[in-house]
Amino acid sequence: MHNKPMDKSKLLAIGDRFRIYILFLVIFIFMSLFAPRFFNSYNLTTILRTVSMNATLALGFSVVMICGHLDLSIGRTATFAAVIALLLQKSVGYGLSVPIAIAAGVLVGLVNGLLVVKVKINSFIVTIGTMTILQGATYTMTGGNSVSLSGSNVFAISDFLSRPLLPMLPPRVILTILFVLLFHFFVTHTQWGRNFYLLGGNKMTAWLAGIHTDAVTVSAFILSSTMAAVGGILFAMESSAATLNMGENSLMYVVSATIIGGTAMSGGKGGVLKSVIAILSLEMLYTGTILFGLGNEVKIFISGLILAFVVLYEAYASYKHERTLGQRSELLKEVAMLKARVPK
Amino acid sequence: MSSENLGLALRMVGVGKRYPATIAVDNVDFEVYAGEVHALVGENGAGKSTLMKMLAGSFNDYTGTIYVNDKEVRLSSPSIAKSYGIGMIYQELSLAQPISIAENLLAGRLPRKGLFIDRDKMVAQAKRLLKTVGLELDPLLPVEDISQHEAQLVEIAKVVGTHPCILVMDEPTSALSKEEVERLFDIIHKLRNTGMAIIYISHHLPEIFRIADRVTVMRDAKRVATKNIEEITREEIVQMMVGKSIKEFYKKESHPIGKALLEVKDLSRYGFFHGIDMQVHAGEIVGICGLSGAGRSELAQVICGIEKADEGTIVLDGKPIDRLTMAQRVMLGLGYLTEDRKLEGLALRIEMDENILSAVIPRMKRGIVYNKRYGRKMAKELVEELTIYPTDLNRTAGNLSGGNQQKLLLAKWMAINPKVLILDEPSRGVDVGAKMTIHETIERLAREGSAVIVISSDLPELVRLSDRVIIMRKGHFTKIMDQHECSEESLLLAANTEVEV
Amino acid sequence: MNRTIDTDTRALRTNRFSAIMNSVGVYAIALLFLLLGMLLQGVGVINNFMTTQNLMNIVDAVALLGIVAAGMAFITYSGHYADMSVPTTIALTGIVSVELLRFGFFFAMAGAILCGILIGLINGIVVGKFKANPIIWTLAMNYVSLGIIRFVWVNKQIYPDVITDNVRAVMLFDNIYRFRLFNVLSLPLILMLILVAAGQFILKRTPYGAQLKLTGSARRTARFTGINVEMIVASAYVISAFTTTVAGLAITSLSRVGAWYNGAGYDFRAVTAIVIGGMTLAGGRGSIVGVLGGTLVIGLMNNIMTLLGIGTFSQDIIRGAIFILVVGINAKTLRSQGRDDA
Amino acid sequence: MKRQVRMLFLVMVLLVSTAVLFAQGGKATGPSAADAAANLEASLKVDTSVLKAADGQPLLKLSADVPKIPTRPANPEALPDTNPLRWFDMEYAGWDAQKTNIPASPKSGAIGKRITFIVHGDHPWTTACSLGAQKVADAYGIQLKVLSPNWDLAVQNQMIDQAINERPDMLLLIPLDATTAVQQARRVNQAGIPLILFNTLPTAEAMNYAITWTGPDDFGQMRKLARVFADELRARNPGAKELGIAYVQHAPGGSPYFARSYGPVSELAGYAPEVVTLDMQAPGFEADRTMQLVSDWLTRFGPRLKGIFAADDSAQALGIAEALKKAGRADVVVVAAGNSKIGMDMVTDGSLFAITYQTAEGDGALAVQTAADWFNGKELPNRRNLPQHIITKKDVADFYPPQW
Repeated sequence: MHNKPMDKSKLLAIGDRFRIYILFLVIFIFMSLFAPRFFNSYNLTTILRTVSMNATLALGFSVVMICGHLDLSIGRTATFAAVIALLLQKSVGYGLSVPIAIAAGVLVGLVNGLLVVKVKINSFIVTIGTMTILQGATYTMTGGNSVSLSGSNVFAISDFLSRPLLPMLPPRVILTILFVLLFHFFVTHTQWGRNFYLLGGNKMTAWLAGIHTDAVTVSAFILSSTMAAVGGILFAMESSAATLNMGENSLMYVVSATIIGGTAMSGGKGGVLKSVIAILSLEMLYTGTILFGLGNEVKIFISGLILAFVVLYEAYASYKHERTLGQRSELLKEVAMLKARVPK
Repeated sequence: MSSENLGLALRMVGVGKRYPATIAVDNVDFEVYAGEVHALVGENGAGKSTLMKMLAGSFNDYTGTIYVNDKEVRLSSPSIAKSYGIGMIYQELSLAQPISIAENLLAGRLPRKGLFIDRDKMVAQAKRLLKTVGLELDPLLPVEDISQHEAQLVEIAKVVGTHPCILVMDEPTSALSKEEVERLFDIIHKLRNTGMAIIYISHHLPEIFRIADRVTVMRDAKRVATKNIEEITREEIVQMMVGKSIKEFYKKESHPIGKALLEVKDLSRYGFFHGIDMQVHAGEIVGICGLSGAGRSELAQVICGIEKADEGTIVLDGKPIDRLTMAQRVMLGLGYLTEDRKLEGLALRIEMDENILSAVIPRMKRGIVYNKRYGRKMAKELVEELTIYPTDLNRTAGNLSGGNQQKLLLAKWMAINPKVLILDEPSRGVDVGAKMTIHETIERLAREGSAVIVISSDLPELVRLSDRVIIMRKGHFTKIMDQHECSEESLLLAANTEVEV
Repeated sequence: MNRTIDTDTRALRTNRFSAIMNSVGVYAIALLFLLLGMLLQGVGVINNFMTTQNLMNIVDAVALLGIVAAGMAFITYSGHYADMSVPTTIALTGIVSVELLRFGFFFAMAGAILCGILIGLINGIVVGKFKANPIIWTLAMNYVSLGIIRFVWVNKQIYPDVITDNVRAVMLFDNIYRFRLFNVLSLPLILMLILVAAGQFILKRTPYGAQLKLTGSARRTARFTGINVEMIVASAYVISAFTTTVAGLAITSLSRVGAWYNGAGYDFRAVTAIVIGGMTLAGGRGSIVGVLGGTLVIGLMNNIMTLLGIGTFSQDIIRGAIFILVVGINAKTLRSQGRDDA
Repeated sequence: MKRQVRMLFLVMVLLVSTAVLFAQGGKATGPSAADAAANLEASLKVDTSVLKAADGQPLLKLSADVPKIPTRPANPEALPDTNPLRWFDMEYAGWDAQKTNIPASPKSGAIGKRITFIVHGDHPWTTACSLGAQKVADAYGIQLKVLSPNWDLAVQNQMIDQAINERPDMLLLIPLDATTAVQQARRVNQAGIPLILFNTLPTAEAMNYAITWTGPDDFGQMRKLARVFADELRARNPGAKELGIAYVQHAPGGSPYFARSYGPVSELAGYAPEVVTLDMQAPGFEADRTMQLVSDWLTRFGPRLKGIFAADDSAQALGIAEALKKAGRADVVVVAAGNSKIGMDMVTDGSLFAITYQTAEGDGALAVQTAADWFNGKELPNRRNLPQHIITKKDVADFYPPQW
């Protein structure tokens, strides 16, 4: 039972655990070697800037998924918060409008979380509902138009965010990296962060361990909506405008990346870093298709295949696991003997 | 050993808890001294689990007062209960499968260095805890990668590791092998000697007589009596639990044995069991005895068609059934009552009648139309026959007590009118009354000409029911014992003996 | 003992009440909306609400949604949440039917239905046999089939009358949506009613339905009862794919064009109808008639809001809020009856 | 977990070292044509006026009418929706652009130039548009690289950045959104790459950073369509004091949403005051939802509803037609923006009264042609509009076969 040598299955398990990093390196090396103008600082910065929004969204979303829930409202929350931040900026300035917008994000998460834990509606359903409400609210606030920054020096903030501060790293990317590191250490190295895993793994265990499960769940939804809000606001600041459907594409992107990254829908597994690396990998792949001059159809096809493959693989692996659970290794050794004995 | 001098660890005065439809605990007084093992027994639904859940802080709406170490406390949440030093080992495993053993062991109290978790310390602590239950596993392994009995030990280590002053164990041995049970008893003794109060819930009376100092019996949501273990006999306990004399059961009738209904030849599922040969005749009850993990349930699953055999043949009433699906085998009258009634046996969220009829849906149709009313008469009869309570067929199965659920599960397989019925732990975790009904039904089934296989870890049950007992060990049949050779001692010895294959 | 029996009869009564509520619950909500409409009409805020024409409009408008939901409900009932591959199944079967129209109308229909069933079968096998997460897998499937459409037809949208000169085939195709029996009942409405009736029959009156219920509420138990759960789940997906294909044909016929964007939004809308209709995501509870009720509630709600002159944007807010409210009430009632499975 | 941190560290090191190594990445490659003059001469000889679109119309046709631009009111947003000047900033965006840092024409001729052509997303319209662009590009021997961000703003931004990285001779862009176009245009402008915006009108500010804008004058078209609409309404309801109409709007979030509802609203307020707006709704581009909406309108307004103005002539128009047919309301006048096959078919069979002529091929072609003109050193106006025309049953046959 103990100190087993590293056998093949164990190696496979490790490969499985780090598959997203392997995928990342494979894509990175492939693109660097073959895609024209891929491997230069400008392009890499572009990739980092492009993933910033979805990476920010993926952080909170992954936490919700680790808890065993789903938050489909992230895209709309991002738009909603961005619109609030920019609409209010005209009258109260950034100093107030951004905190208000983030508070709006917190509120969305709070409502989602409370509906899930108190009214006990499935999160899938709750967030479909909030998604619809947020869309209506966003459109109502803007009257159907996109919102731009206003003031004397409109571009100051967006220029600051998008110009490299360190080599290759504009503040927006640095911020994103900070968020990622912060979240990573939060979920791996703090009690509260580990509680997300425990809760996703087995709600009963967490509850019996004296963890306030409702508070943990609500906090996950709050984190998700808050990060969505932050991501949306930063994106809008960088583009110096908020459009009404800017977050729309993010949802499916973030969902697929999180799954590909290895966070399981059943909860308790995965990590925020993995989701972000998955987003980065997908983005490199997309950039590659653009650089090779391929159309969207290729991109959609490839990402669909990757997602399908990953889901299928995981399902198959757990199917296999279940079938061989409880097999006795000493009996397996007899099989050869048995086969020799019984002529077929 | 005398424990009074160590003082009262727990005193519950007039506690009660009411569910929407029933009163689960009714004005119960209960005391446990520090440094004693206090057994709590009663039929299913007698209220002992509810009482213990109350202690663990699962309810915030119980009535009455609870004193822990002579201090009045209000146990309204698990964390409050924990803070007063109450630890609980649950009957159903409550570990988070995808999470590492270490984090499960130390859930909610991971060692910290400043804000962050101290990983090295966590691993070291986890290793130490695992050692207390005699496990040497990598603490970073996820729980889903270890076996069920290892997980049960981890669960015990987890609770013991919180150093509770009151430890509640709810059927802790149900998933353990004999060696592991012995180890657990050692642990319990050690803990008791450190002055811990241990509340031990079990249906397994011999265990209680081995380790308990005192015993409290509950019936119908009330406490019946609390006695020192020396002052009471097994029969008296049973009598208190069910309110009737033990003499009424434990008698074996003999009846004629007919033709072979089930023949298994050289059956193997690689890695689980190999080269199984067996014949079961009409009117015969064959017991299969073995430790958990011996491959008993897997064998049953292959015979009934849930899993595929890698080798060998199965013949049912002269007809080879290897190529048939489980549904077809069920149609021919082969049934398998699983050991896990909650996950595999019953659909707890749907109605009783649908549960009873679930295996005979294809038989009940008229043309392409199926209506559960077609089988309602049969369902009603079965409910009466097995004295399932409540009798209202529209209730969901989940609302029933454990014993009644088990009877319901038996009713489901009785409904197929079985030629061969395999019962896997037919009376695990059920009260004496239900057990009696189940045993009577099994015997009646045999009397009426069915072949019955009983897989059980409950040795008295096997001794009482079986015409023959087959000993299974590590995937092989090692010994067959006739009725006259069978006794609890001989079975135990056989199940634990290494035999060359 | 007496006490327990006492409380038991009480539980029995709530149970009977809940049984009634379970079957008519959503129709109570529909009735509420009808009453609201009548009230508003009585006060004079809206007019012509209680007219045959208006009520027909409402059912006509939700016919396509009803068709999709009637099939997808089987998936929800089997405990697998929802079929997120609905949008591209609609698009793909639509495109395939238009593409095959050159070989004649019936060939096109058969081809599209075959194509839809194939998608359902793949979903069913992966989810049924390998137990892939149903939402994520069908989402992946949605992507893959979208990828196939985009790969094969690039950005083209294809028109029936350009694909073929067969005027009769084009006319027949055009009439899938536009045909009206006795000039009143539109074909999609008839199809919806047929599919709902068939669905209700299958779910409640066939061995398959009973086994699906068991599978939906306790999959492992179903397996250990000898039910071929893999087959049962796969057929639920095939049924869903079939009705989705029917809807896909009608939508394509209505828009006279096969394009990759046809069917967008039908996934979430169908889930909404199913859940309002009283099905719980945990599986094994609800009925197709209830889903029809959910669909009608959505239609009524949209109708009243437009008649009131509420703007598109505010409608979204109200729709979302009512959705959460209805589901929340449903969850609460179930829980108060000790059925904690919302 | 430590391994993960190490892995992250590794990735960071990799990326930073890349940055140091390739810091020269996005710098200019510089012009290469030494024989610019000869190239210019050859370029000027290319005649693109003979090119035809798929519908048989000339591919390149400039709008004859030069709009008369009114003076901008102090605060247009304070005006009522019905005042045409309320929409001044959208309608006349860019005519008075204060051009900033616009690169001068190299006057080296269009032949052999590399142009990156970024559209908004995949759609049959886009395919036709790219096709038209390609026709002109082929005539000049221009290398055209077409990119589509699939309606995703982040991806469009990325494509723009990649174009900056690639340094084409010219960037042609359909901005996904009017307001974010400012930042996009500014970025391209600062990188020193010539930029022409086309098709969708951005905000006025974005025009400052682009050489020019080409495309349809959506507001102008809609005003024209509104007049045709009003004339028909009057003809069908002689002497009516009130003509109730309703708008099926475009999806919110872009200039078409405003141009295709408030354009006609403000036009009709002056041209035909008896036309009353009953309701405006945006059901999206789905036939069945539009059908429900229109059915509900017919219930609500009954005979008061005389006309419907739709933002889309395919799915929306089909939904409207179905609803009207069901209610037996042949009297309702329906007009729609767009130039799709379905729209033209519906004009032919009479279920639509009029649609706008919006040449998709011409849109792309004009953009490339304008780029070529710039390379050829021609003076360019601040905006170049496509021709405006309203298609009715009379001349619909001239526009077959449809472009998409």
